[in-house]
Amino acid sequence: MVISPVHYIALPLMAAFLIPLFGKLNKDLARIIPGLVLLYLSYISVVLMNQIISSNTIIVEIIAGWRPPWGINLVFSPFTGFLASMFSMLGFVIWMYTYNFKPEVDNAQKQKFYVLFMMLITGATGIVLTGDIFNLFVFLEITAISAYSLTAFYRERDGAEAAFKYLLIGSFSSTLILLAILLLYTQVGTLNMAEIALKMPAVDPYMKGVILILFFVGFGIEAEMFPLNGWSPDVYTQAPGPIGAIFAGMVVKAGIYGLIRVVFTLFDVKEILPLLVIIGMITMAVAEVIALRQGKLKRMLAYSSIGQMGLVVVAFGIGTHESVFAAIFLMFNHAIIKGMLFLSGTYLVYNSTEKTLDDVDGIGKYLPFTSFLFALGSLAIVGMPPFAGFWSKLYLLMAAADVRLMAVIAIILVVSVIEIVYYFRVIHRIYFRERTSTIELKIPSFNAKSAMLILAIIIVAVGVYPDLISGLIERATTDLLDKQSYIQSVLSVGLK
Amino acid sequence: MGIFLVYFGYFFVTIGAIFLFLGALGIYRMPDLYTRLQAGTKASTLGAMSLILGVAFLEPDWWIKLIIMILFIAFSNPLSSHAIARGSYKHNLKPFSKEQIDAYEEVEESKEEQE
Amino acid sequence: MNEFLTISFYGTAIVLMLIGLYAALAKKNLLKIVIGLSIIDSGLHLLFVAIGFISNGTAPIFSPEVLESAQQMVDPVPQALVLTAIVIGFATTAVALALVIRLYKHHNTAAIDEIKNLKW
Amino acid sequence: MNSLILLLILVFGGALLSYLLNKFLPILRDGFVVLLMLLVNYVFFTMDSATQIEFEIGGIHLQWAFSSAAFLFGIIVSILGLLSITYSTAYMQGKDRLGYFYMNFLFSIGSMLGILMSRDLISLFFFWEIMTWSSYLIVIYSGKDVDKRGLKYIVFSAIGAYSMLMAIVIIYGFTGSFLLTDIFDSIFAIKASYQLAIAILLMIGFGVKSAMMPLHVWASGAYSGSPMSFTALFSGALSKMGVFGFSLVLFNLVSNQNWLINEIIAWLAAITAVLATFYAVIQSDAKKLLAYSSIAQLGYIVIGLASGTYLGVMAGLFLAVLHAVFKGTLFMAVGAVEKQAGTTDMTKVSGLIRKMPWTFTASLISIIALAGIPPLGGFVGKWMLYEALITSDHYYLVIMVFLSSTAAFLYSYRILFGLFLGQEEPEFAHVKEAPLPMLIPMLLLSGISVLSGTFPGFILEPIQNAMVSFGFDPRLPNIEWWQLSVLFNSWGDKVVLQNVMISITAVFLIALTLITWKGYKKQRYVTTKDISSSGEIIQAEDNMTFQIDFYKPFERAIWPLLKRKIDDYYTDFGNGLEALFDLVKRIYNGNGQFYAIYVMAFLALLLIAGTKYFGF
Amino acid sequence: MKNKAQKWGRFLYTWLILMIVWYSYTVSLASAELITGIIVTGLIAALNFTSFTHYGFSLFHPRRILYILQFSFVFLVALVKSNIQVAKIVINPKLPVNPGIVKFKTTLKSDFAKMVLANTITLTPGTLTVDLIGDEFYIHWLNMTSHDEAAIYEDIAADFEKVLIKIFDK
Amino acid sequence: MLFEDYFNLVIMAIISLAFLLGMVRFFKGPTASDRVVALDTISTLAIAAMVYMAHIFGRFIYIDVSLVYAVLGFIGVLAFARYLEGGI
Amino acid sequence: MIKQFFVILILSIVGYFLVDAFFKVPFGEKRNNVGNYYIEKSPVDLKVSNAVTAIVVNYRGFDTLGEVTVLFLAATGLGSIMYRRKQKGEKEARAKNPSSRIIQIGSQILFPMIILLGGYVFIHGHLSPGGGFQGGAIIATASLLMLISYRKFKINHNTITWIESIAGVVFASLGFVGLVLGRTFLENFLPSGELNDLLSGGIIGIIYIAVGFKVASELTGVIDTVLLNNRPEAQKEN
Ligand code: NA
Ligand code: NA
Repeated sequence: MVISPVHYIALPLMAAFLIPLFGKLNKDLARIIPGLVLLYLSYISVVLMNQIISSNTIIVEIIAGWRPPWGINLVFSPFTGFLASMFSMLGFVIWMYTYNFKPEVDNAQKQKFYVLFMMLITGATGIVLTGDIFNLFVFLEITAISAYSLTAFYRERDGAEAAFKYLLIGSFSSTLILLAILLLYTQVGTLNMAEIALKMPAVDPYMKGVILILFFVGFGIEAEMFPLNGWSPDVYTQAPGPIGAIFAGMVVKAGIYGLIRVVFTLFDVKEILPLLVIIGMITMAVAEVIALRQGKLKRMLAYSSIGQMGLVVVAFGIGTHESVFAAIFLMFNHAIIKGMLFLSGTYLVYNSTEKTLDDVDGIGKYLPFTSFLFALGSLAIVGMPPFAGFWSKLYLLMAAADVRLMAVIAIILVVSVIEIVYYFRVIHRIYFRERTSTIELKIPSFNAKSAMLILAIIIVAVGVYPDLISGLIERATTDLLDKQSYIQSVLSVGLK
Repeated sequence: MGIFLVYFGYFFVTIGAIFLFLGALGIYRMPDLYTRLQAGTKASTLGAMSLILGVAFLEPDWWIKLIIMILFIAFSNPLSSHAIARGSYKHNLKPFSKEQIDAYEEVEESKEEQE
Repeated sequence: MNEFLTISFYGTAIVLMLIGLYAALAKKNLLKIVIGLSIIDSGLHLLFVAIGFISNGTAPIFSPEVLESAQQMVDPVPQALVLTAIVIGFATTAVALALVIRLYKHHNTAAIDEIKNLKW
Repeated sequence: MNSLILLLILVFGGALLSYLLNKFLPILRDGFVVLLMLLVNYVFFTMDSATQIEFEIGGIHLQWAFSSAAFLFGIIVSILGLLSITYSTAYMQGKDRLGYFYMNFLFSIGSMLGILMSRDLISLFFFWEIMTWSSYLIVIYSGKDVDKRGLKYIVFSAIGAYSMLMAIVIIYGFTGSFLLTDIFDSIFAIKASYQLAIAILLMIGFGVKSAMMPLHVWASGAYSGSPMSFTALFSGALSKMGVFGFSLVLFNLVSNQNWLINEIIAWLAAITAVLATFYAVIQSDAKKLLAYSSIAQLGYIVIGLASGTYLGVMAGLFLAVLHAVFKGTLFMAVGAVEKQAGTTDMTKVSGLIRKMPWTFTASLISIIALAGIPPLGGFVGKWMLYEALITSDHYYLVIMVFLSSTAAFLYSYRILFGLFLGQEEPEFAHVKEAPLPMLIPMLLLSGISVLSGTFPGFILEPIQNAMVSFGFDPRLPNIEWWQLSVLFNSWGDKVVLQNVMISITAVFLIALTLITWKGYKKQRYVTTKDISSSGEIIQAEDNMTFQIDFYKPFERAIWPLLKRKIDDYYTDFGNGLEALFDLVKRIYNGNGQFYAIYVMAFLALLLIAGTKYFGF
Repeated sequence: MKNKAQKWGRFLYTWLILMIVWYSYTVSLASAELITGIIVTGLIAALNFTSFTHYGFSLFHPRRILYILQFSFVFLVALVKSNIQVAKIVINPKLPVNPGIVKFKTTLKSDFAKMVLANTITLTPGTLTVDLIGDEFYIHWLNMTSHDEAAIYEDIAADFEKVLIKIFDK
Repeated sequence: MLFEDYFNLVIMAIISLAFLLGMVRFFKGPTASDRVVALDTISTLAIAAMVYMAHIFGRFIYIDVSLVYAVLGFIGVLAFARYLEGGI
Repeated sequence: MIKQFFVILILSIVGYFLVDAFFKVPFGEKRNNVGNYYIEKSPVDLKVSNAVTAIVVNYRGFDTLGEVTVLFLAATGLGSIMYRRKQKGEKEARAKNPSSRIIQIGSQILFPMIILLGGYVFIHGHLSPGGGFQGGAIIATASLLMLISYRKFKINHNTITWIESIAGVVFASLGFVGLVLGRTFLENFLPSGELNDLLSGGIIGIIYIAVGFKVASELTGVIDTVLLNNRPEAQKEN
């Protein structure tokens, strides 16, 4: 059997179906399987990325033997492949982290956790890989439903409240996207994204506008754009820690991907780009400002994450090659850095019910490793050199300067100051306050430590030597912006 | 023979439609839940059965399946009416004023557990 | 005639969606909100079916008596899509109901404006 | 290997190694860091001035080399680095987390060298930020109030850094390059308004590090709160990075026509000098006093640079070097007092002159240099500054500088008196002279102070080289450094100091010896209780040491000026912002239905707006 | 109580009935359909025959079939009568009514028979089965004509029971 | 139009009218039980209508739909009724 | 009140645009591009009479795999949301009072027939309007009937797990068989048979049977979970 992109989806699905069964044979099997699957997917990521980069092609995989546009196809290109690989690898790291995460959780419940966990990753991967707009919707729902369930995972928290809000808004999102797909189908008579892109110029501008707006709002919800992001701080706060990392690292990324794919490939309407910039700025400003005023650690991270996504949206909205490059770099950085912040932050407030900032006072002495990584992540996320976050911010600013968006630069930098204030406030608490809380601390397991360490190493390595990743991102950028080659590679594939 | 079948068909369909309508009218017009049940169930059951029977005459190839449907309706409709009546009564929806005879009341009051 | 059909199909579907939207946006009770979401879904599904419809169309299923009537068959794609959409809608509703149950147990109320432990 | 890379590897690698050493072989740590810095000095001073390296990272072209200006500042960094780290080995004895301390110490030194060798703005910013967080990590290393003080430092640094970054990307947007050489060529093509914006942004960036008003509020806390051994470097070298930056801005990044920028900078610097001096005067903690004094001194330096004249720039750079020397010494001395006596509060400590004579001597020399009393370097620098200002018709600035210099006498005296003179308190009876690793750096630096007055040539020569790289023509006579001194030569036809200096120096040296000697001998030892009080019984709360409220009258005189600290404005501003942010927070009111309404309202809005956008 | 033969009988009976149902679903005699049907119905029958029937093939006794036909006739007549009455009531709702819930004791033994009786009562004029507890039927009666249990039984159930008892209980 | 078409139209009209009446009761209530009764009737009407439409379109396979609908409707009503008596 | 007004305002704007957009879509005039293709090709290529089924299970079979997953996730998610550690000695939550005897007897008769109907619907998914989802739903409804009728009716979740796992794996494995045979994922590798035959459509029938089982077991599980947790005994929060 040849390695192919469909493995990203089919294998985890199969594994998910098997987990409950294997769980009956051996209680550890349920949590080992996802790790194996994600490890394998990381491996094929390397193989496939290598393949497309070295041969300078795109893999278009046909499903069920029907060539596009009759059947569904997967597109593994530098851009989608990059994201899929990122999801798999990050997924594996987070899996390591979860391995001994809450030993007290029942086995039956653990099985469910791992099924949902893996499906969350698979859904996000499917969103980026699929070449069919309705199939994208299906994967979006897979992601969403796993996300709702995981948000409400712990009974003792207010997860159900957060999950309900998420579900309410998420339903709006799927309704709007579905409406858009429906209208789109009436206009172009196909669901294949390449063919849609091909036929789009002929579509009546009014329809085009309405459909685009529906997509925009629909995906905007998943991409945490203001004012569509009411759900997200609650969800980040209530979901289990590693799931927060997945939200930041993958789910939101997949939402952004949908938005970008629609705007850049399907519609290719330049008029919407300023809107992206404006909304992105507002999102960022509002979120960071609120993050500054948070008394709870996870909620602060949540708002910070929203703010970062605003930045990504701004970067995409500028729309030049350089800014898109910066945007993808930002996505990557946000995934690893915010991922690590969630992972380490979770242990800082592990047993606390309220998870307030007071709980981390003086914790640096007791959890030196975790605290150090959290501090490192903070430095990185605010864009301090020599950490990964520096480069993406710099590239974005350069791109903005290229097109003379001085106001954008100014706002980004002002917001960065706010970011520094609240992150350093936490660092201060960690290191320079006396610990007053009597809550029992939880020492991270070896797996959790290794997971966090891996991310930290990537953060520093990319920070010191960004060329590690910038070549790939450059290819991804070119791929994303080259609509014609996307259309051509998909539609020229023929098996039947 | 064929034309007779069609006439039969039209006849039963007409009867069925009328009774379906009467059933709905009963649901609409009758004063309280139990009388609505009494009126609605019977008329619509007969109406549906009759209409389907009519279709069976009109489409002779289909009769086997249509008979199954008729049987199902005859079997299930009274069951559901009964269920609604029982459920409503237990939901404290008494059918009439106190003066009237209510033999079921004592059962309700004793609330004996049984299965 | 066609205009009448347009209005009755599209119109009903959109009105259904708006009713659902109203329930989801304005009703306080969680359960009513969930029902509102289901109604939105129903309207949407109806729209799907209406989109695929062609005048005097018949189901896109070949059976011995209609082997030749491919011309009259409605577009099967929206129907296939709506099948998926229905299942997804069902799944969402199921999860939503589960959440409502848990919220109700936890807060002893189903009023959405009283379930605000998470804010700001 | 390229010696620039070698330098960085030495320092940064050494930093990590020192952390590990502290963990596994703490006994070798002190020796290691000193040796490392010696090595760094060796590499630095033997480096070929043409050494450079160019490379590309992340698609950005970078270039490293020491310009002669950078080399001048590099001298400060490497020498002060070596001395302060030597000092640290004794000063930090017995404290915990020394690995952390030395690692960040070395990171700071390395990042400063990195800043100096950067010939492109990205490297500059990169190292600038490393300098920021490494110094920040030391600022919060110990002491009380770290929350506030650290946060202030990091916030201001962040504001500065991001202003700088904005300027950098704007420059990039116009010139398409980060390389200084490219930018120098094309900067003049930028519109004046953008130039002004760039300059202001960069000034904010560099102004924070050089503690220019009103960006100075972090400095007193950060300087006084860090371990003194680091403060010596912090105030002496790290703040000079701001000065270095100013020189870049003034001479390389804005066109000469933009006199406005120079004026703005000069005046801000002057205000800084005056106000900071006043603040210094009213401090009762020696560390705080020195901190404010540093701010004031940086003001002079910047005035000199901003004056833009040959003599002014030379004065500025001269004072910059000198400030590193004497302020480094003073912080070390105060650190020594702190280490030996346990406090630097001048209302508590007193009369240490007998206990710590060498420390006192070093302090005395430095104070003289600081106060600009002839014949030490401070005087030379100030004189040049006055002359530069007068000849360029900046009379008001002269008044400001004069005002500040005069007031500087007050605090100079106070620190000497407060710590070393006056009554000897019994509780400080046990105090001993500082250990050698602390004394040697102080005395070496004092030596430089003394030399700088008599042989300013050894500093002026590299300064002149630096100025050439700023575009000035060399004006110093072409002679050996030792010839360029008050003893052996005149330096230019404008300044006729020679005779005056010689005589003053002679008198000064004699007086100094006599006063110290006599004072030491004839001092009468009394206790606090030994005071005739005309029949009244002294209560404990009666303040009988006049070290408290030392300059009360002066304070009263300047109080209206200082009443409302700039700090408070920032605080009010911050509070106002926070209140506003809290309002923003209300958007997320917790009701999921509202969030859904936001979604639909947004959709409706977009649909309406769409009619305009898409022409439907 | 039940011996093996009885069990087999009930199973085969269930299978047969389900097979008939299957045929009426598929309306096809194609071999693939039939084979599939046999397998599927066999499986379902195997799982369900115990609760599906207590009689097995005995229900196919010719005498019983005759009685079933008779019952069907009685039932249909009642149904039509009922509907005419309903039609009258619906068209003119002011007809005097005297509702109440009455009870009577059935003589039927088998569950299935009781259920059939209940359904029949529900479908006949003016009566609606509210509950069945043990042997006692509780009936909502639209137009009560008597308060005496025996008379009630006579009015509501007797006609049907006579036939039903012959079908199921003998 | 043939007689057959008129006839079909009339029958469908009658059923629709009945449908409408059922809907009125459904929305009017006033009790939950009334709504369930209305629902029950409506579902019977729908079954009949579906069967008749299958006849109009001449498509046997539509009967399957009505059969399934009958089953689902029946169990749905049972569930509601059971809910009313507090038994779920 | 303000809220209601605001919502109505927003909805009228959105409604206006929706109506405006959709009324521009011609109603009932022509089929779309891909729709035509499927109608023409599915009886020829796949020998599947139901074009919808052909699309659902083959042309867009990947969607259906996703759909099955969604349902599986809903069941899992529901389980995890509703999950509650049983207290010591806690009894199974039961309905308050028994159901009507008449209904119980009726259910016994109807149950196998409804199950059979469900089976029929998913086995004939490619020939009739049915399919795996519909058939599965019918079977789940049959379980609902039993749950309504009998307080003590117990769903064996172990069995459900087995069925849904195996059915899911069968679906995915059928996909992989295509890959293993050197074709594409989910490609039909069986002979297509004759139109309107039960054994037509290649793997479509098998997939729909798997889907039917999966859906039936999942929905049953969902129903049971919700009912169990909604009963008074389960109301007490732990
Ligand atoms: Na952030
Ligand atoms: Na003193």
